[in-house]
Amino acid sequence: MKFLANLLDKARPTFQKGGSLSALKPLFDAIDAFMFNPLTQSKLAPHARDPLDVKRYMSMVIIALIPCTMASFYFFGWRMLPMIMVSYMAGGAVEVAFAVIRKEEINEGFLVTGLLFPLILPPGLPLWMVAVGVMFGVLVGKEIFGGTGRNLFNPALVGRCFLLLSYGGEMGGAWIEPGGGWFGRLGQYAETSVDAVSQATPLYDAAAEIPKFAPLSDLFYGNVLGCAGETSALALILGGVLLLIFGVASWRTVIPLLVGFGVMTVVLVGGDMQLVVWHYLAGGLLLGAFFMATDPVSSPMTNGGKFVYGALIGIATALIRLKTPLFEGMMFAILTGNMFAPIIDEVFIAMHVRGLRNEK
Amino acid sequence: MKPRGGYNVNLIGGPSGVVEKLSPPEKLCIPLHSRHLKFSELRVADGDSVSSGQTLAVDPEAFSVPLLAPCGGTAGLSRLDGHIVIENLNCPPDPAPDPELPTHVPYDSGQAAEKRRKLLELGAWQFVSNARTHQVADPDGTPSAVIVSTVHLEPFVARGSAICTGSINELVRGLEHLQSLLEYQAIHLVLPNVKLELAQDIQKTIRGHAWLKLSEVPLQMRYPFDNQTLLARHLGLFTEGDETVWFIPAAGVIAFDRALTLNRPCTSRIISLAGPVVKDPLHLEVPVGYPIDKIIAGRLTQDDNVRVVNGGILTGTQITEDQAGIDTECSGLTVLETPTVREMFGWLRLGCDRRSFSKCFTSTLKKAFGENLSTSLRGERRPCVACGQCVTVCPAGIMPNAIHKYLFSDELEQAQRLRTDLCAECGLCSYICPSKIDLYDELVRAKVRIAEELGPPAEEPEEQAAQENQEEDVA
Amino acid sequence: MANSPAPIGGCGSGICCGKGKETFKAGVWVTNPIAIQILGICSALAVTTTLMNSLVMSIALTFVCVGSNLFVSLLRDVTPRRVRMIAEVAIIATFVIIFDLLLKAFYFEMSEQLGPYVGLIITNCIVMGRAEAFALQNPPVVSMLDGFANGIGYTIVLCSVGFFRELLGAGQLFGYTIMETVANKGWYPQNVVMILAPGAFITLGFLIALYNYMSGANDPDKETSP
Amino acid sequence: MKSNLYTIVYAALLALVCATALTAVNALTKEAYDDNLAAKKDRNIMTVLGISFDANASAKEIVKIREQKVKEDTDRAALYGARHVYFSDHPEHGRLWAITFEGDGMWKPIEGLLCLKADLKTIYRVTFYKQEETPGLGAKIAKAPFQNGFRGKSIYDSSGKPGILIKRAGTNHQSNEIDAITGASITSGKVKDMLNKLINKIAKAKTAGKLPGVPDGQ
Repeated sequence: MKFLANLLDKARPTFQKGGSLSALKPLFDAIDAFMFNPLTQSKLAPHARDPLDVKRYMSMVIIALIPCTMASFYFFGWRMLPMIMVSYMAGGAVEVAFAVIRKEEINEGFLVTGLLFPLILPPGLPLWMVAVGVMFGVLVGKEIFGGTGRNLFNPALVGRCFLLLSYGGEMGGAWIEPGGGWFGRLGQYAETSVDAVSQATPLYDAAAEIPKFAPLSDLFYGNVLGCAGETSALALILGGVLLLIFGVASWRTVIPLLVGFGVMTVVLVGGDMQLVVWHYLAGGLLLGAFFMATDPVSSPMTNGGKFVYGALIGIATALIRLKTPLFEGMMFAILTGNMFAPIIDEVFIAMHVRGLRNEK
Repeated sequence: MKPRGGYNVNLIGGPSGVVEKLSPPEKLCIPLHSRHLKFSELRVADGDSVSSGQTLAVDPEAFSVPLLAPCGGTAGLSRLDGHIVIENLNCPPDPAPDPELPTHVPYDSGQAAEKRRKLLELGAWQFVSNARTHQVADPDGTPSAVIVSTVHLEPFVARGSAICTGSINELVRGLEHLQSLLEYQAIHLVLPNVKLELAQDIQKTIRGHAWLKLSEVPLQMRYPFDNQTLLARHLGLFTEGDETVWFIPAAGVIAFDRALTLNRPCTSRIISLAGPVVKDPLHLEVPVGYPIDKIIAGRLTQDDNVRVVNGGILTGTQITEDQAGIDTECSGLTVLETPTVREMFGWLRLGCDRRSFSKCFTSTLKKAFGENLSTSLRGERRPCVACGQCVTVCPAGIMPNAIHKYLFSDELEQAQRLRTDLCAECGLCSYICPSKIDLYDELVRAKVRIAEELGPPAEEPEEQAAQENQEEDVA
Repeated sequence: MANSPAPIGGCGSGICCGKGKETFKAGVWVTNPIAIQILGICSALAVTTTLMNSLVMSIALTFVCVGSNLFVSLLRDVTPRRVRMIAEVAIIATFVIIFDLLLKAFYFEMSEQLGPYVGLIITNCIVMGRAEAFALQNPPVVSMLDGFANGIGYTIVLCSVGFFRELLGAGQLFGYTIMETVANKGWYPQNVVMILAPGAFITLGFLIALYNYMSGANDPDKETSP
Repeated sequence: MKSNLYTIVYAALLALVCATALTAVNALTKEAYDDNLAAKKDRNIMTVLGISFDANASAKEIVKIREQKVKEDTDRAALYGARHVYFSDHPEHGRLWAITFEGDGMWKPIEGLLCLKADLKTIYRVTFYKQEETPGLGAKIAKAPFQNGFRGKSIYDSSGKPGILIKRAGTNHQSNEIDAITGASITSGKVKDMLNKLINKIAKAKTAGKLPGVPDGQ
C-alpha cells in the first residue's frame, strides 16, 4: 500500500496550484481522500476529534442500501449495473464540473445520490434517460443551491420528478417482469425493447375500478413490478433498520412518517388492517421513508420539526395515493415536505428560542 | 435547569492519582500572560534580585492580581519574550506542616476586607472567578452565591481528587476561611458521586460544623457539567441575569488555607501530565514558571511529532514556541501525537478501535473504552449536513448548526436571537462534528462580536414591536 | 403588484430625456422587465409553450405598452394626481381589449391558444409600471420609445423561453418540425415537462441565471430584484 | 391639486373616449368573431362525419357548408341524454350519426363527438374537441393514432353486451377493444367511462323500441 501512497504523493504537485493539471485538483483530492485518511490536523481546540466524518456517514447509507440493491439485481437482472454506472458517471461529471468551477472539494454526498437514483427508477428505463435525470437532479436539485449541505430538495427525487414529468410515457412503460426461482434474473441482462412491459404496478391495479391486490407475500419479498429498489419490502426494512441503528436516519422522521401514513390510510380505506399492511408494503413508501425523507440536509434540522415533517409526508403520501389520480405519491410527498422544511424549522427554532428565554 | 447534552471523551493516557513533586529547576520562565490574566504592569527591573513571594508584576485590568516569584533569584526581563526569567534560584523548601494546626478555624466575618486583601496579595485570589464571565472576580464585590468545585471532567486536566486527597483538612479550613469572607451567601460544594471515598471524607470532616453554610451537590460525571457557567445555571443561581456568582476550584480553596492559615504565597500548582504519548501519566506539583521542556523531557514515548497542549484536549491551547514555562492558570499538560502516516481506507474499516459519539462504528457494541487519540482531524472539512449531533451534545441547549448557518451568511442578529451568548465554550460541538467545522471557535468569536457590535439582546416587547413595524413596512 | 414601479435605471427624474439610446438600452437590457425586475412572470410562464404564442403575446404587450405610454404621457399634464392610476388603467384596458378583439376576429386560433392571457395584460406589472414610472414624467416620444424598448426586452425573454420550450418539448419551431419525435416515428423523445408549467419555470430560471452571469449581476451591492 | 369638478369631468371624458373607441372596434369585429366561433364547432362536426371541406375556407363558408350537409336531431339528443345529435348522409357509409359526449378528464372536463355508422353499432370516428390532458401523455387522445384506433370497432362485445374496452396496445383485440395510450392509463380509463355511459344509453334506446320519426337501422 506504500506504493499507492507514493504514487499519489508523486502526482500531487501536478494538481497543486501552478501545476499543469491544477484545474482538476478537486478530482485528485477526491481520489486521494477516498484512498487515504487525510493528515489534516486540528488547528484550534478541541485538539482531538471524533472519528466520524462525512465519508463514513455517507458510507453507512450505502451499506444500508446494499440489501435493496442486491434485491434489484436479483429481480431485474444485470441491467441494474449499467444503470448504476451511468448514474454515477453522469452525475459525477456534473459534480466534478461544479467542484472545478467553484474550486471546492467534491462531496461524498453524491455517492449516495448516485446509487439511490437508479433504485427509484423503473428498471427498464433507457440509459440515456438515467443520465439526463441524474444530471438534472444534481444540477438543479443541488449545485444551483450551492452544493451539498445547502440544497432544499433531495437531488435524486428532483431528478426522478423531472423524468416523470418529461418522459411520463417511458417511465410508465419501462417495468420489467421480476424474475423468480433460485436465481431470479441474475443470469440475464434484460433488454429494454424485449422485456420492458407497460403493465400495471400493484398500486395502479389497486387504484383501478375493480381493484386487484397483489399478494402480500409478493410485495414483501419484492416479486412485483415497480421501481428497481422499491419492490422488496424485506430488503428495505433490513436496510432501514440498519440505518436507524447507525443513527444516520433519524427515527424522529421515520416513525411519524409511518404512523401518519397508517392513520391516514385507515381514515381513507376503513379499518381493513390487511389492506393497511398491504399499502405499507406497496410502492415506494418504505424506500422513501427510510432513505429519502431522512436525508438530513433537506429535512428540518430541529428535532421537533422532524416529527412534523415526517407526519406531513406520511399523511400527504396516503392522500395522494388514495385520493388523487397519481396512485403513487411518495415522491411528491417528500418534495412537498422538503419545501416546507425551512418553514417548519423557523417555527421550531422560534419555539426553541422561547424555551431558552428564561436562561440567563 | 436539568443537565442536558454532554459526552465523555474517553482517551488512553489519563493521569494516575500520584502527585509527584519536582525538584527545583535551574531557572524559571514565568509567562506574563495566561488564559485570562495579562501581567502587563511590571514591578521589577531587569537584573533585580528578587526574593521568594515578591510581586513581579500585576494585572491592572484584573484587580491587580499579582504574579509572585516562586523562588528567590535574579530576574531577567529581556531574556525571553513575554516571560520573566529567574536565574540563580534559591528555593527554600516548604517547612513541614505544623501537626498542631487545628482542623477548624473559628468563624470571624469581621475581618473579611483584610482577609480578601491578603488573599489578593498572596496570589490566592486569582482562583476566584466570576462564573458568568470566567474572569477573576472582584475582591470587593458581593457574590449572590459561591460554587466550590472538586470536579474536573475535561480530559486531561488535574483531577480534583488528586488535588484534594491528603489535603482534606486544608480544604475544610479553606472553606471556613471562605465562609468568613461572606455574609450569608450559601456555598455550593460540588462533589462527584457522594459515595466516593473522597466525598465521604470531606463530608465526615465538615459534619458537625453547622455554621458552615454549605450545600453539597452530587454531580453527574459527564463532561462538561463541571463548567462553572453551566453549574451556576444548573443550580438555578442565574435568574435575574445580573447576579455575580463566584466559582472556586478545590485548588483555590486549598490556596486560601495556605494564604490565611500559614501566611504563605501561593506560587506552585498541581498540574497533570497526561496524554496518549506520555509514558506514565501522573500529577506534578510544580512552581509557576517551571520550564515545560524540562517537565516533558524523558516522560514521552516519542519526542518528535507531538503537540503539547496547555490544559485539556477540548479547551486547552497549544503550547507554541513563545511559551516556555508553566503559567499561573495552568491545570495540566496534555501531550498528543501529530500523526504522519496516512491510514488507507480508514473510513471503510469496521472501527472496533475508535470510540465515537455516533453509532457508525462497531465499537458501539463494546463497552466504553479509551481511544488512542491524536491531533488528526480524521476527515475532511465539509459543509454542514445538518446531522444534528451538535445539538444533541450541546450542554447549553443551543443549536450550533443553526447558528453556524446564520454566521455563514453573516446574520449576526439571528445568531444573537438563537442565544449564542449561552454557549458554555466546552468544545464538544467541534469535537463531534462529522463535517469537521470549527464550531467552538466560531461560537466563541460570535459571542465576542455580538457583545461588541450588538450589545445586550433587546427586551422582548421591543422585539415584538420591531417585528410589527417591519411587517407594516412590508405591507 | 401594480404599485411596484421599480424605476431602477429608469428616468424617473427626467434627467435622461432626449437620450433615446439610453432609454432603449435600459428597457431592453439593463433593467430588463423580466430578467431583472421579474415582472409579468405569470404570462411569461403561461403562454410560452410555443414560439408563435410567445411572439404574439410579445407583440400584444409591446403594442399595449407603446400605446398606453403614449397616451399617459400626452395626458400627463392634464391628469389629476388623485385619479392617475385609474386613468392609466382605463387607457391600458382600452388598448388591451382592442388588441384582444382584433385577435379574436382575425386570428381566432391564436386567440384560443392564448386564452385569457391577452386580457390579463391589463394587470401586467410591466405596462402599469412603465406608465407610472416613466410616461408620467416624460414627453410622449421618449415614452413611446420606453414602452417599445420594454416590449422588446419582454419579447427577447419570452421568445427565448418559447424557443426552448417548443424545441425541447415538441421538437418544433413555429410549428415546423425540427426534430422528429418518437411518437411520429422519429428519433427525438419529447420532453413533456417543457410543455408543462414547470418547464417554463426551469427555462426562465436558467435564462435569468445566464443573464446574471453575462451582466455580472452577482455583485452583492447591485440590487437585482425589486 | 385640481378641483373636484375638474377631476370628475376629466374622468367622465376619459371614460367616454375609451368607451367609444371600444364600442367602435367591437362593432367592427363582432361579426367575424361570431363566425369564427360557429366555424370552429362546425369544423369538428364535419370532420367527424367525414365530410370533406376546404381547410382554408373562410368562417362564413364553413358554416354554410355545414348547414347544407348536416342536420340536427333534437329528439334523439333528448333520448341519448346528449347535448346534440347531428347526422348526414355519407356517400359510402350511408347515414352517419354524430353524438356529443362529455365527462371528467384527468385535470379538466373532456368533450367530444362519437360518430356511429347507420347500424348504430359500428364506430365511424371519434374526436375530442375540448381536452386539457397532460401534454404528451393524455393529450394524445386528440391525436390521430389514438382516434384511428376506434375506426370500425363495435360498441357491443361478442356476446352483445354494450360497452367498449380500452386495452394495452399490442395484444390481440376483440371487436370492442381499443388500443390504450401507453403511460396515460388514467385518461384512457376516463375516456372509456364517458364513452360507455353514452353507449349504454344508445343501447338502451335501441332495445326500448323505435325512435319517433326516424327509421330504425337505416
